[in-house]
Order: sequence, then structure tokens, then C-alpha cells
Amino acid sequence: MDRVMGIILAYSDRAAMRELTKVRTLASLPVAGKYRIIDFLLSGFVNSGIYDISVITNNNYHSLMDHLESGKNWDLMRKTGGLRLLTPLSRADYFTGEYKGTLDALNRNLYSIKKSDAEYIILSGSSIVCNLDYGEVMEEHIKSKADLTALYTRSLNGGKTVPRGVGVLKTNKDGRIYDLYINEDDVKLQDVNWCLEIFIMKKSLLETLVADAVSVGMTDFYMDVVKRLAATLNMKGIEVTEQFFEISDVKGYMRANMNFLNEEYRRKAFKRPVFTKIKDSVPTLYREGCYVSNSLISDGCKIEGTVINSILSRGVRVEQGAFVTDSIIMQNTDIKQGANVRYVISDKNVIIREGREVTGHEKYTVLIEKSTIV
Amino acid sequence: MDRVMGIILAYSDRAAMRELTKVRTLASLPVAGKYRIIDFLLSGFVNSGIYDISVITNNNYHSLMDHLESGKNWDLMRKTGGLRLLTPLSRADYFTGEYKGTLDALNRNLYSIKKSDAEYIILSGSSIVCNLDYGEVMEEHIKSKADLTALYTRSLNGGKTVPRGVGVLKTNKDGRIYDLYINEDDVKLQDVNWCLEIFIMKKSLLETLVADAVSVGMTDFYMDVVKRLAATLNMKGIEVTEQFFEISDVKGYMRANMNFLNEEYRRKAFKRPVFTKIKDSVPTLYREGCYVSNSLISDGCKIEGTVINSILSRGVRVEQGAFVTDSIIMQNTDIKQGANVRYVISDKNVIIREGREVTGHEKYTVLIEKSTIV
Amino acid sequence: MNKISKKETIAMLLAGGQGNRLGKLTKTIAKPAVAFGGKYRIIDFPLSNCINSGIDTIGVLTQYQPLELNAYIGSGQPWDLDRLYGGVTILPPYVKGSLGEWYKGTANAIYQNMHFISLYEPTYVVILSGDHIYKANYQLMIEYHKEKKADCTIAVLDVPLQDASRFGIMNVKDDLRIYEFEEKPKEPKSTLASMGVYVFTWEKLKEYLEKDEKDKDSHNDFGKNIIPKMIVSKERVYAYPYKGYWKDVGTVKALWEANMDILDKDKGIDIDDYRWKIYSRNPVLPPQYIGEGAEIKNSFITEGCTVEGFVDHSILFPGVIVKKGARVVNSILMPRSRVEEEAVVEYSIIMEDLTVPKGIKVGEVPEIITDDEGITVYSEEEVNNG
Amino acid sequence: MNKISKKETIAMLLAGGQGNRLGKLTKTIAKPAVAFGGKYRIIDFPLSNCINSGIDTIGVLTQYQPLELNAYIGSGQPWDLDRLYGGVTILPPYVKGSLGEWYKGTANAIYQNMHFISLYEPTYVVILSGDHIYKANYQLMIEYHKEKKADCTIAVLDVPLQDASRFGIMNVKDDLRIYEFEEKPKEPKSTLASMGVYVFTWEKLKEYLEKDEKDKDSHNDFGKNIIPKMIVSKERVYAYPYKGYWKDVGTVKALWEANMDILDKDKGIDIDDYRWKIYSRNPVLPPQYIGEGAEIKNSFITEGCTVEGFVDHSILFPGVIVKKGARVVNSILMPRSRVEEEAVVEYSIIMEDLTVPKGIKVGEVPEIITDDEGITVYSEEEVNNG
Repeated sequence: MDRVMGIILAYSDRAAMRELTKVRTLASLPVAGKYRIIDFLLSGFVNSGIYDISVITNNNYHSLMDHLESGKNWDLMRKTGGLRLLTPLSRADYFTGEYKGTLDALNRNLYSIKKSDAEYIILSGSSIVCNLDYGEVMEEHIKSKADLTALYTRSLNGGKTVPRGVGVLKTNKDGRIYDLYINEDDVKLQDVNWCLEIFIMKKSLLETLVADAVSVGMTDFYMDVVKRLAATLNMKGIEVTEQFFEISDVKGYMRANMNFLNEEYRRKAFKRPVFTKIKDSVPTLYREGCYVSNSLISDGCKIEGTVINSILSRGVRVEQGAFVTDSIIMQNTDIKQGANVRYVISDKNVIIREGREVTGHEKYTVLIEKSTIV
Repeated sequence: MDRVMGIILAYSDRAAMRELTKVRTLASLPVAGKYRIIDFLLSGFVNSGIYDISVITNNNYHSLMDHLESGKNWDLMRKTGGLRLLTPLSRADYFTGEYKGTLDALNRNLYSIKKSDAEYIILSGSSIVCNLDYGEVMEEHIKSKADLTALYTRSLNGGKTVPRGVGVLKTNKDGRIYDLYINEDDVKLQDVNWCLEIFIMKKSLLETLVADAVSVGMTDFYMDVVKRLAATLNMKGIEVTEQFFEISDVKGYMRANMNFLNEEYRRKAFKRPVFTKIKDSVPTLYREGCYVSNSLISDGCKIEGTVINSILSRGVRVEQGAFVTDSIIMQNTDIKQGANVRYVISDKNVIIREGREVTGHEKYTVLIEKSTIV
Repeated sequence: MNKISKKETIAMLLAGGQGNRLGKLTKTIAKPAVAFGGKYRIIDFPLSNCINSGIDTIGVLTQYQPLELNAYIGSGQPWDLDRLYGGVTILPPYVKGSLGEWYKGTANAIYQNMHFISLYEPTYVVILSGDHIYKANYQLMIEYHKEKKADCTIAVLDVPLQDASRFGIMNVKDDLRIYEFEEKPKEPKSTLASMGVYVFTWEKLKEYLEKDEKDKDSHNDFGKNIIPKMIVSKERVYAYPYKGYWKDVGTVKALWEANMDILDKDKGIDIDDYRWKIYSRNPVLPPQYIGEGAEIKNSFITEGCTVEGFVDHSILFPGVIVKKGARVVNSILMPRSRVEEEAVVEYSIIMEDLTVPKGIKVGEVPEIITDDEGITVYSEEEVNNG
Repeated sequence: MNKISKKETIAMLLAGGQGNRLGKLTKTIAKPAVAFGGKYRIIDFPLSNCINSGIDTIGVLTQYQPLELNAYIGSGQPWDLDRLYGGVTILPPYVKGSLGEWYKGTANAIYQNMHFISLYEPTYVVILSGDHIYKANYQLMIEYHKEKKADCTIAVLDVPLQDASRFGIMNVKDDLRIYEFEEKPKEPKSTLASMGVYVFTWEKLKEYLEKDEKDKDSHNDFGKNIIPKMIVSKERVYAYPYKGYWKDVGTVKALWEANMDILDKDKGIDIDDYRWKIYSRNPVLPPQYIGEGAEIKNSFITEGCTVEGFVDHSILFPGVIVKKGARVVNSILMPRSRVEEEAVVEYSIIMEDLTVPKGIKVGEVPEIITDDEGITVYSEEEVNNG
């Protein structure tokens, strides 16, 4: 996989994420306790032997930069290749402001893409949690002689509703893509090919496609390249038979997280290592009187209360008599004595005061913004 | 120096630099062959034991980011402290676009400055080449009980003309600053205190000054803080008795470089190590028939022609019969057979074709833009 | 080698010990590499103490089974010791001229690496060992050393009189100058025990190391030879009184106790102190999963663990699995060990990668824990025999 | 230690050699650490070959004076070998059980580190030595090894017949299978000389290393024992014909010649090849300054040098100073050496940090360079005597 370069479009934040992406990009959203979405994407590349990776981000990328640092934690601090964070404004004046769309983002970073001596590109979004092995699909792409390969799944969100904005690939029986559409409302479709936002092609082709489309004023890689050229280019779809969860609204975020409590899913997700930023947390301390059940707990927590069906990031404190259930509790949240938290997503550095009660419902998760005191 | 944090404002590019800052920030402008201006600033901090450094940049920072990477080459890849590059757009939506001035730049990065547990701040510009030892001036600052200390020199640009835009500190006889002005035309002043754009103060004071000034709509650290508060705050000037060269126009750039051919200046500038990005160049090869005199040559060059009174960056080729004199030749420039180059600044990746002649004059340096073929 | 800039203080960490009394725990690894406290190794404590004290140049002297220790230390990055100048350097025995020499005593190990120390032209050298669990700011000790204008400063602990005969005891004058050093005295005159942490003025140490090498009767040991000689020669040797938790984990029982001590805040060692972090090399493992029906009390559990059974007053290292109905009490489960359903583990240390099979009982509740016998070490021998 | 993911190929680099025949050059450093080519060390060549061949897991076996070599290799970062899994690991001799063993022969050194190799469960192991200057893609050799279904593949060089008796010579069948190995034969039957680069199928190598250890008469050496035994036992041992520059720099003359060879493109080694970079640890020094009146021909000069005199067909290492009127011809000036005014240096190697005083002449033009006598090594002895 020496000749493959990975590109992650790390900025597709959507309004439906509410306050979760107010202080960060989607790619740096915490998931499965101590991880960020991008950890799974980067680990997928690294585990497949792909060490030349560009992360394109648009704005609000402070947490992403802070998380990635030198790339060392993903074994991506390299003399050749390695990890590059590409931001707008980093180049001369004729490009200004934020990216206008995926095509603009790629176009304004073509100078960097061109420098790599990779032959192939794997282009990935950042709204689907996956630690893919790219070895097989790369082989299949090369064997098929397709100009472009798009990965798809037939099992998205465990067959549940898929919110609007996710792409669907139309393929004929030999796998050729003849159309692509974006679902425009929340849908529950069976038997369709949900696009995983992962595309494989020659680097030279990507360069040409981007330059051509941008020169005629187009902006979106999905609609203006894949859909528009479906008739002209030889595009193939390859099915990946794993379970995938996409994160484009709070419900999806909850689902993608809670799924890690499933043993089978967890085993598959962590079959290959998932790297993340090292934090030097101590082991988690379970004190007398705590009760923990069906929960994923990160290091650095102190638990004296009750935690059920929940996911705890690093450094969470659950004091005596506190009760946490069906919730996602992010880093350094303090849940004080006797507090009661149900169906809640608590962002970083939140304090839930003594005896306070914050309760959502299975159908509606309550969200507590970063650094709030409740 | 555990309690000191360095901040470099790395984006003060000025129009008088012509094409030199078209593709880069001033801080990443090549100087003295294989270095960039920021190498001297960072090395000064590191050699003084200051390992907690923020570099604030505004736009056009691709070359800066590419140069600094993880900070490892300056021994600044650290678990605590280390090097941070701060860019606009990296935070949430309420701040947009480029910085409006030095105060806006500091204000929009206050969140990061506040996180450090440093007690003191050394704030530096990036237009003066210096590898200062901050140990003594820090001691003096603390002893003097000044609220703010500004460093100045009485010998800027070797006593020659100083272009407009450089600050002058007015001090009374006990060193207290009572005014500051910016020279508004190219001047040749004797007996004034040229401001080195280096300020020392408590971190808490900087935080307050910035927040206060910004809240009443001010933008410039010089005029809106130092000048405006000269009467109220106890600000001291400390003279640094070294030779300084500032780079704010092409003439100054030429002068700052050529000065490295002076043995005495070179010895002082490199008394403490100057770190830079490692490039794994081979040693320079001097072939039969070459003639080199009074020149500073970086590794990776191949010289078959003549080089006199010049500075060569890494990977420069000077072919047989080619003639280079009184010039600055940046990375990977090819000077083909019989070409003649005099009083020229040649940016990166330039090719001067066989027999071509490019000649400036002592009073006017010809500038060849990056990646040009002449 | 490039000329290296001067460092005021460097540390030399004696990590070559075999740790005989740890038995099976050190069969294939050096003592400082023994796992401790859920995600640490013993050596994390002196290394973290160094970096937290501002000492960024450390020589680690290894000799016994160093592969795992060397791999663990690596570039020193986890302790922020990956530096352009200084950082951490592994110093194994080597061949010089045509002869190779193993490190004989602790002093000889330092003697053989004097050229390394000289590279940094230090004023002070801190000598540490890799066998102790404690937190200490060596910088304060160096300040004390300077104040006293000492040639050698020895950190001492006030121990109960009945224990004093197990230690090297310092007899001091009022100003804490040491006039006599007694190794495990039968009738101790004082209760100030050496912690095995020394600060030397480098010039002085060099002189004594060279003298000691010429003395053929010497064991080339700091405690037995260098320090007594310095005291006899009227050098300025001072005791530095240390207050706080300190434990020599030289025996199975002591190692077990030190582990149990971190579960108990009153015992005086808090590993979760953000102002004095203990760094370690972090494994790449998912968060711990606590299943339905698990019951956990007073335990440290870390990444990669899965707990479905009963765990009380125990420490689980990365990747440990405790199945349904299993019972783990007062025990230490080393990395990737497994306790199967209905198995019982009490007062035991389960070694890395081993499985306690279904329904088996390991260890028993000792009446009084007086010696190592109280703690069962479950190693491959047990597995093969049973 | 965490379980490490499998690696198809790992390399073991024998870097313990004292290099007796390099005399003063290896008095305080191991041979692989000897400076070469203006800014390199000998070991940069095998390390760069590894990383350029895609081999990212390397054990470096050290024994003789390893401090400088260990410090030079450090975390492996300059060769892009600072990795989470794999990278470069220094393997010194160590104490196991209660006994320490030095590495006896080359095979014994590998034998003692079999547990290290096993960590990565490799299919192939490449054995390299730290004494040779060459560029080679080991991956091509492994492909060849696979094609031949070989148990061991030995890189060979076609040498002139008159030189053949100085090498280990491979006698091969038409398909390049080796049926006989002769160490320095008086009457060579072939001109295929071993380059000291072996690819082994790990399973096979393990078997032979274990057998060899039991053989008390063995020198535990690859060339003398392992390879001949494999051939006799009819294992599939193949020769891999290498074309290109290769030089054993085992003597002062060979080292001098190899340095001079890089000045001459026709000699076949190009160190300035962006597709096959030779990496090294870069010193922190300013660019070189060439003064007025300097005259330089056919020379490699690097960072930190100041040249004001005459330099012809020579190699100057970092920080060298050649003063006005000095004359340096056909010579190698090691790091930070100085040639004062009017001094003359010819056919010489000036050791690190030494100064050739004003007006002194070092070395002379040999009539024919046939042996080491032709090259003068200017070392501290000369300085003290002279």
C-alpha cells in the first residue's frame, strides 16, 4: 500500500448535530468513550499500511489540531508521507475564506495532493465510524479496471431510519454505478446501496476531475462528479458487508455510540487496533458501593455511584448515590452526589450538581453543552 | 525558565517585501542559506530554556506549517508545552476571517494562552533576525518590577536607513518608556531606541490588556496598548547591545543576509545553536574548475562555476562557466552553463538557462519569483 | 558525537538488578520492568520523578534481561524524555579494548559509564534505583545539597525502630551530617534509613569511584563501599529527611502490598495527582467493558479489561478478563490474564497471559500475612503442573 | 510487552565488530559508527537500505564500545525508524538467569536474540553487517528468495579472479544453487564472493541456530558454520547476484578508498540519489563558509566548515577548518578537525577534534598505494608525540 494516499474530508458538520459540533468538527467528535471519529478512520488507513494521509478541514478545527498533534500517536509522524492537516487560508491570497464545497476543498489543496508520489487515492468522509481494511477493496478496484470505485453498505444504522443527506448508489447487476442520489428526507429504505462516502481512484484521475469540474464552476464531489459523470466514467460499487453507523444527527450519534455496548460489534470494531491521543490517565477506580452494568468505561474515571447502559470518557467522576443510565458522558464530567442522569449526552467539562436530575427520553436525548454547570 | 511562554506573531508581511512574501509568511522567509527567520526566533527561546511557544499566524502559512511540522527539529515536541501553531478559523463561528490586527490576533487566541500555566510572556514579532539569550533580560525585568519591558537596540541595520513602520521608544533617564512612535518614512536616525518588537510581561497582565483594549474596539498592540498606556503603566526599556537587522523591505532583506558573510557577525549569530528543518542533503560537491569566494554555501549544492559574495541555500547547482556574484540563491535553483547572475535574489526552484544574464545593481536588487524559468 | 551542552544535573538509574526475591515475577524480565499499579511498571516512578523534577538527562544502567525494559523505555517519549540533548539513554555493559566487563557492583556500573556522565559536564549526579515506589522532587534535594555544601546527600526515611535493622541506617549529628553508616545494624542507633537515592557532587564522586576501582577488596557498591569511605574520609555527607510514601518492592509480599496501598488513599500514595503525573507507555486498547451482573468494589481496572464477575480490592492490568461468576479478591491480575467462570482468585498475583481455568481456586486467605508465603504467584509452572 | 503485529521480514544488523584492522579509527567507537562520506557513518548505509527497501523492523546487535553508536541511532528517527511497532531496537549482550554471555560469533549473537525475532513472527530474516558501503534493495532479494523457494539466499558479487582468494567464494550450479562454500580459497573455482548479506527463512534459521549452539566445536559463525552446514545438509541455498558498487571498509586503506570513490561518479556509487536517499543524523551547524582566496577542487564539504586554503580531492566532515595557505590533498578530515596556516595534509585521515599545527606536514604521496601504510592516520598519538 506504498502507492496509496488517504484523504479525509474532516469538516462535514451538519446542523442536525446541534451543539455537539459547535466547538469542534465532526471528525473530532468523541465516540466510544476515549476516541474521536477520526481515530477510526486514521486507524483503518494505518492498519492497511497506508501512511500518507491528508486531513482537509475547513473551520472550527482547533480540537482536531489539538487531537492530532504530530500524528505520532497513529504512527503517522514520518519523514516521507505521514499526516498533514490542510486548512483554508494557508495559501496565497487568491483563495480566501472557507471552502465552498468538497470540490473547492479538494481544488484548493491540489498543490499538496500533487506533491505526493502516490498512484491511488482513497477519499473518505468523516461521518461514518469505521476501521476498514482497505487491502481487499484496493485489490478489487485494480482488478476491476474501474475508473472510480465507491464503497457501499446495504446495512446502514442497523436497518433503522437514515436521515436526509446520505447518498444512495444505483448500480446495475455487474456493479457499475449508473446514478447516485441523496435522500432528501429521513427514510427507512431496504435494499439500497448506502454510499459510505469512500471513493477509490487514481490520483491523476482525481486531479483531472477536480480541475475540470471546478473550471466550470462546480462545487460538490457527489453531485458534480460522481452523479454527473456516472454515464461517462466506468464507476463501480463494492459492497462492504459490515455494520455501519453514520453520524449526521444526534440520534445517529447516540446509536453509533450505544452500539459499542454490543459485544459482537465491539469485537469487530477493535479487531484491529484503534489509535488515539495518549492522555496518561490512571486506571479507573471503582469504590465501595458503586454499581456498574453494561457500560464502556475509559481510564481515569472514579465511580462511587451507579452507571448502567452508558459510555464514559476519560476522567469522569460519578459520586455516591449518583445515577447514570443510557447516557454518553464525555471527558472530565463531574456527576455529584445523588444526581440523576438519564438519556443524556453530556459534553466535556460539565458539572451536574448534587441531587440535580437531567432526564431525556429514549426518543429524545438531552444534550448538555460543553463546560456547563447544571 | 519553566514559567515563561513565548509568543511569536508570525504574520507581519509588508508590501515592501514584493514577491518574497507572496508565497509565504515573513516568518518562513529563507535567510542565511538554509534557515528561515523563525528558526532564529525559536532557537533563541529554546536556547534560553523556554519550551512553551505559540506561533500566531494569519494567512499564507502553508510554508510555515510545512517548515515547523511537529516542532521536533527545535526540540519542541513536548508532552507539556512545546510548539503550537495558532491559525484563524480554527475556532467556532463567532470569529471569522483573518485577524484585524495584533490585538485581534492575541484576543482570538487568548483561550490557548490562558491554558498555559506560565507566569510570564515574551511576545515577539518576526521581522528581526535574532537568536537572543532571554535569561538576563528576564532577570532584569523581574528585578525592575516593571509592568512591561520592551527590548530596544541603538544599532539597527548597521546605522543605515530604517524603513518606515519600525517603532521607536522614548525613554527617560531611568529607562522608563514615556512614548512610542512609528517612523512614517524611511529614516536614518541616530541616538534613538529602535524597538525590537519584543515585550516581556506577566501573562495575567497581557490577558487583561488584550481583553480591555479589544472591548473598546482597539486593534494594534503597539499603538493601542504600549503607546496609549505609556503614562499609566510602568513600562521599561532594556537595551540589547548586539547588532540587529530588520527585514521589512527587499533592501533590508539583502542587508540582513549579506551580513552573515561578516565573520564577526556570523560568529555571534551562531554562538548558540540555530535549529532548522532537517533535509538530509548530501555534502556540497565542489567540482574541478569551480571558484568560490566569500560565500555562505548550504549542503546539497553542486558547484562547477564561480560564486562570489553570495549566499546559497540547499540544492543549488552552479554549472560550468556560470557566474554568481552578490546574490542570494534559494533552494534548488539551477544556474546553467555560462549564465551570469549579479545582484539577484532568486527564489526557490528557479532555473536560469544557459548563457542568460540577470543583473541588478548594488542599489536595486533584481528579484526572480519562485519556480520561474529565466 | 556532537558536543553536548552542559547539564547541571543528570540522573543515573540502576536498573540492572535481577530481583531474585521476586522469584517467578522476574524470571524473564528485569525488576524495574515488573508491572505495577494497573498500568505502570516500577521504573515509571523514578522516570516520572525525574521529569517532574526537571531532570531531563538520565542514564539507565541495564544488565539483566533488558529486552523488555529497553523496548518499554524506547525513545523515552512517554516520559517526555525524547530530547535532542539529553533525554534517556540505555547503558548496557560492553566490550572495551578486547575485554568485556559485566557490571560488578552498583558503583562499578557507574564507574564504567563515567565517559557518558562526562559528556554533559554535570555539577551534580543523582543516583537512583529502579526498585522503589515513591514520589519525590529531586530538585528540592539538590537545593538542600547546595545549601549544606555537601559532597553527598542521602535521602532518608524515618522508620519504626523495630524495622530499622532491616535497612542501611544513618547516624547523624544535629545538623543532619552523617558520621556513621551501618548496614542492617543489629542494634540500630537511629531510625533514619537510606532510601537508595543519592545526590553527589560529580567531581567528588568521580574521585571516589576511581579510588574504589583500585581497591581490590571492594565490592564496588555504593552502600557498602563508596558512602562509608566518604564518611570515614570526613567528606560532607548529609541526610535529607524524606516524608511521604516509600516502598521497596523487593519481595513478592512487598510488591503485593504496594499495589494494595494505592487502593487506599490513607496509605499516602496518590497516583492520580495531576501536579505529579506518573507517566507510562500506554497500550493501544479499547475502554474497559463492565458487563451486566458484574460487581466491583475498591479496585483499579484499566483499558482492555472485560469484567462480568466479582472483583474486590484488586488491581486489573490491561486486557484482563474476569468471567461471570468468577471471584477475584485482594489480588493482582497481570496483563491479559483471564479468570474463567466460577474460578476464585484470592491473595494472588496472576502472571501475564495466563488463564485460571473454570472452577479452579487460586490462593487462599492467609491467617496473618507475615512473609511471602501469604501471596500465591500463579505462573506457568502452576499451569503446567496443574 | 504488548503483542506485536506480525512482520513478514525483519532485519538483524551485526554491529558489534571491533574492526581491529581500522586501528586508531576504532579505538573508542564501534566500526559501524566510523564516519564516512562527509556526513555519514558506515551504519547509515545498511539502515538506509532497510528503510528504502520497506523493512521497518531492525535489531542492531552491539557489543564493542556501543555508547556512541547507541546515541547515534537513538530512537531511529533520522532513518524514519521511530515506529510504534518495529523500528530500530538496540540489542546488547545481557545477563539471563544468573549468567551473562557475550556474543561469541555472529550466529551466537542472533541465537541469543531469538526471542526478539520471535516477537514479530517473521517469515524471513535478513542478516546484515555494519561494515560495508553499498546500496541494495533487499526486497528484490527477498522476492528472489521466494521464487527460488530457498532456505537461505546469499548476496554475491562477481569479483576479479585475482581477488577471489580474499573472499568467501560460492560455487554454484547453473540455477545459482550453491553446492559449495569456500572461505578464502587458495585456488578459487568461482568468482562469486559473499557480500555478507543473507536472507533466511526464519523457521530454517531457527533450526540451524539451535543445532549450532549444541555443537561445542562450532565458532557459532554464519560463514564458518551455519552456511556450510546448510549446504552439506542439502538445504536450498542460493546465490543472489548483486550488481553495483560494494566495498568492505575493513581496513584504513579500504575506508580511504571508499571515501575517495564517492568523489568519482564513474566509480559507481552516487550518494546524491533522491530515489535512494542515504539518511544520517544531522548535526546542528551553520552553512559552510568559503573565504576569499580559497581554492577547492573535486571535494565534498559540509556544514560548519570554514575553508580559506587549498582543498583538492578531499572530504571535509562537519565543523572542519582549513586556514589560509593550508593545503589538503587526497585526504579525509574528520569532524571538527583543523588544518592551520601553511600546514600540508596529503593522503591522510585526520581524526576528530585534532589540529594540524601551522606549517606541519602530515602524510606523504605514496609511490603506489598497495597497503595501509600508504595512508596516514593522524590521531592523538601523533599529536602527543609530535
